[in-house]
Amino acid sequence: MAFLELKNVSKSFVSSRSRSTSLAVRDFDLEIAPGEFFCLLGPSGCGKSTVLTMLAGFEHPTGGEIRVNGQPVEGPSKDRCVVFQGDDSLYPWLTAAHNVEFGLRMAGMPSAERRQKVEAALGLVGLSGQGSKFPAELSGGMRQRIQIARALVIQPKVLLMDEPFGALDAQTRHVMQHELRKIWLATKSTVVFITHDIDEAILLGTRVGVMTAGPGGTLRDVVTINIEGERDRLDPAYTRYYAEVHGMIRDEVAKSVRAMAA
Amino acid sequence: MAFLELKNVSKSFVSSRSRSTSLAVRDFDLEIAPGEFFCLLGPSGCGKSTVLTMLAGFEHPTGGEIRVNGQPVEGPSKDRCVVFQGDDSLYPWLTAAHNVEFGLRMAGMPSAERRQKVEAALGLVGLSGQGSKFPAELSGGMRQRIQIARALVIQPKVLLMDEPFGALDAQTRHVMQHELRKIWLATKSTVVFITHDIDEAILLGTRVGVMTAGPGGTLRDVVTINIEGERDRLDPAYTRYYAEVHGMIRDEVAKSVRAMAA
Amino acid sequence: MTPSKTATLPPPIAIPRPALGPIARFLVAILPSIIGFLSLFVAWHVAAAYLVQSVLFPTPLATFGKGLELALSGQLWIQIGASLKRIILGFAAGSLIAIPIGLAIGSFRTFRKLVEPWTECLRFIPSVALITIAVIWFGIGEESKIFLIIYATVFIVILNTAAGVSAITPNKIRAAQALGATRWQVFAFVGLPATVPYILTGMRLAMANAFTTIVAAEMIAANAGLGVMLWDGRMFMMIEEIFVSLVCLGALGFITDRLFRLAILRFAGRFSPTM
Amino acid sequence: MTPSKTATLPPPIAIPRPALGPIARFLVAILPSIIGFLSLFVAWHVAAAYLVQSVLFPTPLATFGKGLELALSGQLWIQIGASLKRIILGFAAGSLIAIPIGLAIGSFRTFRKLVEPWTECLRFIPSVALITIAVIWFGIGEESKIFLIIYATVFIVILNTAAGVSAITPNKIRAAQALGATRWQVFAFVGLPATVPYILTGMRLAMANAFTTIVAAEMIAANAGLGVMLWDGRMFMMIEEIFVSLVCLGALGFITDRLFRLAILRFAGRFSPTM
Amino acid sequence: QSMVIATGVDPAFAAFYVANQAGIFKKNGLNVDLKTGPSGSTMASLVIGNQAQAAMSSEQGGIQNFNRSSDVVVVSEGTQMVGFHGLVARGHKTLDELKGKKIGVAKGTGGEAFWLAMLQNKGLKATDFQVVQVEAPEMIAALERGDIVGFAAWEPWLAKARRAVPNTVLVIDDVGIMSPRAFVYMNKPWVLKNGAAAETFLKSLMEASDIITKQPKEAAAYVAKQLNLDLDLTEELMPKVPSKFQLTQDSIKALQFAEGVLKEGGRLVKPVDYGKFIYPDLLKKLRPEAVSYEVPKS
Ligand SMILES: Nc1ncnc2c1ncn2[C@@H]1O[C@H](COP(=O)(O)OP(=O)(O)OP(=O)(O)O)[C@@H](O)[C@H]1O
Ligand SMILES: Nc1ncnc2c1ncn2[C@@H]1O[C@H](COP(=O)(O)OP(=O)(O)OP(=O)(O)O)[C@@H](O)[C@H]1O
Ligand SMILES: [Mg+2]
Ligand SMILES: [Mg+2]
Repeated sequence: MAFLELKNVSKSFVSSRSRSTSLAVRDFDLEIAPGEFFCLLGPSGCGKSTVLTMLAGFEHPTGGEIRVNGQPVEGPSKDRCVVFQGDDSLYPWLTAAHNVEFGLRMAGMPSAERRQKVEAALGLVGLSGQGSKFPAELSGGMRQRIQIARALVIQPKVLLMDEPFGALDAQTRHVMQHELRKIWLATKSTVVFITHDIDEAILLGTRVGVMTAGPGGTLRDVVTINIEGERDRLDPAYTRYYAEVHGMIRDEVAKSVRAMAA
Repeated sequence: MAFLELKNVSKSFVSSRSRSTSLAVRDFDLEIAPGEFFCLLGPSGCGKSTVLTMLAGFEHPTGGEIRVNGQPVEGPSKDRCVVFQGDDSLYPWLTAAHNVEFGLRMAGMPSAERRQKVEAALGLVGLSGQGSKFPAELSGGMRQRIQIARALVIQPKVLLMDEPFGALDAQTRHVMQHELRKIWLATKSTVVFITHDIDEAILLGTRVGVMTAGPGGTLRDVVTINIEGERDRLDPAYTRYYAEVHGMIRDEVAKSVRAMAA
Repeated sequence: MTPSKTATLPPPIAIPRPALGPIARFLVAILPSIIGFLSLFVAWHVAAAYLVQSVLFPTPLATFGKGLELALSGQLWIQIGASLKRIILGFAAGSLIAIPIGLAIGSFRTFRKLVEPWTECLRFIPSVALITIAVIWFGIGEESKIFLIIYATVFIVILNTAAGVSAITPNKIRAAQALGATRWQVFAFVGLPATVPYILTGMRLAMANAFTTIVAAEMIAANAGLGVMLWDGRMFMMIEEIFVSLVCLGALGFITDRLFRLAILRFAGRFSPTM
Repeated sequence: MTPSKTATLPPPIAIPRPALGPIARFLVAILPSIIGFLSLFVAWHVAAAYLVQSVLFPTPLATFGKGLELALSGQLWIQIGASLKRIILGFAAGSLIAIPIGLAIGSFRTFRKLVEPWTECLRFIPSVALITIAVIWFGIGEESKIFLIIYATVFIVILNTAAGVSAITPNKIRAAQALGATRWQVFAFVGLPATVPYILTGMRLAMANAFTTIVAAEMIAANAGLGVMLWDGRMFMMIEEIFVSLVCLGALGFITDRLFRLAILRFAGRFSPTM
Repeated sequence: QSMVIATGVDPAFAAFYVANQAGIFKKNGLNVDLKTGPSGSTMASLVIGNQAQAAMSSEQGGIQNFNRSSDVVVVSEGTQMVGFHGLVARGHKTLDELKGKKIGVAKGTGGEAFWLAMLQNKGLKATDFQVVQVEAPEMIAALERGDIVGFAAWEPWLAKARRAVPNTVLVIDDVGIMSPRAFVYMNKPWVLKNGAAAETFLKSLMEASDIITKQPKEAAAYVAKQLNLDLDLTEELMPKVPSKFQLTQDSIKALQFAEGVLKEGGRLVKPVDYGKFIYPDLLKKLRPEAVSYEVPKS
C-alpha cells in the first residue's frame, strides 16, 4: 500500500537568463509505504532537493503526479515537515529555543508544555542550554541541529530531510543518526532522507534510492536494506549493500563527469 | 619558520540578548609553516570557523595575536583567500562563471585570459557548461563548488577553507579532494582546511589539529601525518592515524555531550 | 539556499493553484485589479454624490466631462507635457545624484558622519518652503522648478540606498575583500548591485515625491503645467479643473510607476526580487 | 551563515582599526559629525553673506538671533508644540494604518490587486492639493491637519512594507507552512517580523513626509505651528521667521529621527541590522 | 454663541483683528474663533460649507464663491482700499520705459485686477509688456535677480520691494484708477437661523471700526500684535485700508466691475443675481443710513 506516490514526475525550470527551460528531474517513479525510511542518494545536482521540494508541496511537478495517502498534493502541510538544505529557513529574530517551538506555538500548545518539549528537543540535538542564543550566534552545525529539532518536535507523519547532517562532524553526526533512528523506530513515521553519505543511507534506510547523474536525473535503482535489528558497519551484509550502492553512485558520478567534459 | 602564527589567541562575542560575553575560542596556539596543508577538526561549535575568520582578518582576536609572515593581521587580504561555510557569499546577481571570475576581474585581468581561466576552474569542479546559470538555479553542492572554483582561480598564497566539501556526495567529494591535493602539490600554497571528516583530514593534511569541545574550544593536539606519496585508506599507517584522531574527537564529542547534559 | 532564490520564485505566500486555461487565467488575474479601480471610482461617486454633497467636491462624471473637454481642446496635453518634462528631468537628475551618495554613506563610515548632518536635516525641510530660495538661486525659469523636484527626489533615494548597503550579508563583502577587491571595488561591484532592489524601491517612492512636488514647483512663475491648472483652479474656484489636475497626477503617476516596474523587470530583473 | 548575521556585526565595509583609548575613540568617532554640522553652517553663511547676498536669504547668525528672540518670548515653543503634536499624531496613526495594509499587499496577491489601484493612484496626489477636500471632510479643526499628515505617511510605509514582504527568503515561508502555520500565522509570525527592517526604513522616510506636510497642513486655518510661522513669514516677508521655521523643522526632524533610531536599537535591535 | 470666522493675514482685515484683540466680541457675548489662512479669498470658501460663518474677501473672491453656492452672501462692505495696490519697477520710472519689459503679475489677485484696470485706464494693451506670472512673495526675489524689472502687487509688497531692492520706485498706484474693497461675506442659512448672533457680530465689527478711525495708534498696535507684524509698517499701512461698513451704489459698481473682469477671463460660471447675492438686512437694522443702493437689472 503506497503512502507517498510519485508517478512519472518531472520538473523543469525556466532559466531567468535565456528563458530556456532546463530539466531538473525526469520520469521519477516511486512508491513509499507508510512507516518507511527512504534514503535518496545521487551525485550533486541530480535533482534530489527538487524531488523533496515537490513532495513537500512547495513546487508543482511540470509532468506526472504526486499523491500522499491517495490525495494529490496541493500545497505544503504540517503532516509533511521539512528539514531544508542550508540554514536560511531559520528565523533570525527568534532565539534557538523559540525557533524550535515555532510549530508548537502555531498549533496553539500552552507555553509550559511547549517549554518542556523544546527542552527535550534541544537535548536530543545536543544543544541544551544554548536555547537563548540567536541563530547568528550559533555555528553552522548548531544551526543545522536547531532546524532538525524544530522539525522533530512537532512529530509529523512524514519527515522530509535534505542532507540534515551535512554540516556535522562525524561524531556528532553519529549521535544524531542514532537518535533519529530511535525516534523513527518509536513513532513509525515515514521519512524521506536525502544524504550524500552512503554509510548513513545504509545505516538508516529501509530502502535506498540512487538517482542518475543530473541535470535531469531520475531514479536509477532502489535497494532494499534487509538487516534486522542494530546495524553495524562490520556486518558482511552491510558491506555488501555498501559495495552495491557505492558502485551505482560511482558509475553515475563518472557519467556526470564525462557528460560535463563533453 | 612559521608563516601563519596564532599566539595564545582567544575570541569572545558579546551576546545581543543579555549583553553578556561568550567565549568562542580560547588560548589557541599554533604555528603553520609555508606550504603546509593544515586540517582542523573538532566537534560542532568548538570554534573552528571563528579561528578561520580571524586568520582571514575579518574579525580581531579579543586576546593574543595573529601574524602572517611576521606581520600582524590588520584586515583581509587577497593573499589569504577564503571558502566560506554555507553559500551566502556568492553573488546572486552574477552567473556562476562571473562569480568565478570575480577575483580576476578585480585584479584587472583582460577578459579573454579571464574566460580561459574560468573555463578551466569550472572544469576542475565538474561544472563546465553550467557557467551561465545563476546561483539560485544551482543545487547546494553546485553552489559550493562554484565557491571553491572562485577561490582556486586566483591562486592565493594562503587558502582558508571552511568545510568546502560539506555539501558534496562522497564520490564528487573524492574527485574534488584529489584535485585539491594536485593543485596544492603543484603550487605549494599554504592551506588551512576545516572539515568534519576524519578521512578527508588524513587524506589531505600534512598535519591535523583537533580542537577541544566548545563553547570556548582550544587546540587539543596536532598530529603530523607522515605518509609519503599517494595516500590510501588501506595503508596501515593511514588506519593508525585514523584511529588516533578518531579517538581524540570521540573524547571531545563525549565531553561536549556531557557538558550539555550537565 | 541563499536569499537570491527570491529572484526566480513566485511571491512567497502564494499557494499554488490548480491549472486553468490561459484566457480564464488572464481574466482571473486581472479581475481584482478591475474591481479595485472600479471601487475607487464608485467610492468617489458615492462620496461626492451622496455623502458629502459639497459644491467643492465634484463627482467623477463631472470631472471626466471637464477632463474630456480640456483634452479635446488640446489644453490638457500642454499642461501634462509641461509637467511631465519637469518631473522626468528632476527625477532622473535627483536619482543620479542620490545613488552614489547613498552608496557612499552606506559604505564609508566617515563619509556617512560627514554627510548625514546635511541629509538628515535638509530632508525634513519641505520643498514648498524652498520656493523663495529656489527663485533666489535659480531665477523664475525652468531651473528652479527642476531644482525643487531634485530636492524632493534626492533624500528618499539616498536613505533607501544607504539602508540597502548596510543590509548586505557580511560574507558577500568579506568574500570580495579576500578576493582582492579594493575598498572602491567592493563599493562598485558588491555594494551597488546588492543594493539595486533597495535603490529601485527608493526610486519608486521618490517618484511619488516628484509628482507631488510639481504642484509646489509650479507655484513659481509657470505658464503651463498640472500644478498651474491646480493653483488657477483653486484661485478661481474652478473645482472641476482642480480635480482634473488631481486625476491626471494620479493616473500619470500610476502609469509612470508601471512603466518603471516594467523596465526594471526587463532590464534588471535578476537584481530585483521584489518588483 | 544566514543574512541574520548582520544583526550582530559592525557595518560591513568598515575595516577594523587598531585600538585606541575610550576617550580618544569617542572623539575620533564624533569628529566627522561635528565637521559635518559645522560645514553645513559655514556653507550657509558663505552662501548668504558672500555668494547670494539677497535680503531674502539671511545669514545663520541673523536667523539664530531671531530664533533666540522668539524662543525667549515663548512664541517659538508654542509653534513647535502645536506642530509637533500634529506630526506625532498623524505619523503614528498613519504608520498604524499602513503596516497591516502593506503586509497584506505583500502577502495576498488578490488583496494586492484590489488595493493597488487605490494606493498607486492616490500616492501621486500631493497633500497640498488635498487641503480643500480635507476641510470638506474633516472641518477646519485639528482633524483635517492630522488627516493630511496621515495621508503623507501612509503610502511610503505601505510600499516599503510590501517590498519587505516580497524580499523574504522563500524558505522562511515554506518552513512555516510545513510547520503547520496557517496563512494568517505565516503573515503574523513570519511576514511581520521579517519585514521589520523595511517597515522601519519606511517609517523613517515617512517621518520626513510628515514634517514636510505639516507646512501644507497648516495652510488650513491654523493659529499656531511652524507652518503658520512660515506662511505668515512668506506673506509679510519676515525672512528670518521663515528661516527660523525651516531650521526648526530640520532640527526637530533630525532629533526625532535620532530618537526613533535609538528606540529601535533599544527595543527591536535584533530585527534591524540596518539602523 | 460661538462662531468661526476665516481671514487672511493682511491689515485689510483690521476690523476682525481689532474686534478680537480688544475683546469686543467677548464683551458682546460672542465666542469667536479666528482662523487665518494665506489669503482672504482662499479662506472665504470656508463659508460655503459653513465651516466658517463669516469671512472678508475681495469682490472676485466673493463672486466666485457665490457662483459655487448661493449660501454665500454679502452682508456689508468691510474695507475700502486707497493706494494699496501699485506697480513698482527697478531702474525705470515711467510706464513708457517699461514697455516691452518683463512685469510680474500674480494671477487672480488684487494685483492683477489693478494691472488690468490700470492698462484700461491708460489706454495700454497687455501685449505692450511681457507679463510673467509670479506669486507675490517671490516678486522681490525675481526683481532682485533681474528676472523681472517691475511688478504689480499690493502692500506690504510694494513697500518691502522699495526698501529691499535698490533703485526701486513706485511707478503708479491705484489712486484714481480703482478703489477695490473687501466685503464681509456670511453663510446665509446660518444667519437666518442665528439672527441675533449675526447682528451682534456685525455690530462688533463696527465698534472695532470706530476704534480704528478714532484711535489709530491703539488699533495699529492690535493689528501688529495679531499679525506679529512690524509696528512701523503697520502704522504706515493702516491708513490705506480704512474700515467702512456700508452698502452703496459704489459697492455695487465695484462688484460689477469684478464680475466683468472675471467674465473676460472666462472664469465666470454664471451671471450674478445681485438680489440674491446681497443680503442687506443685518446692516439695515444696525445702521439703515449706510444702505443706499439699487439692485441692478441683470
Ligand atoms: N530554481 C531553479 N531554477 C533553475 N534550475 C534549478 C533550480 N533549482 C534547481 N535547479 C537545477 O536543477 C538541478 C537539480 O537541482 P537540485 O537542487 O535538485 O540538486 P540536488 O540533487 O539537490 O544537488 P545537491 O546534492 O548538490 O544539493 C540542478 O541542475 C540545478 O541547476
Ligand atoms: N557572531 C557570534 N556571536 C556570538 N557567538 C558566536 C558568534 N559566532 C560564533 N559564536 C559562538 O562561538 C562558538 C564557535 O562557533 P564556530 O562557528 O566557530 O564553530 P565551528 O567550530 O565552526 O562549528 P561548526 O562545525 O558547527 O561549524 C559557538 O558556540 C557559537 O555559538
Ligand atoms: Mg540539494
Ligand atoms: Mg563552522
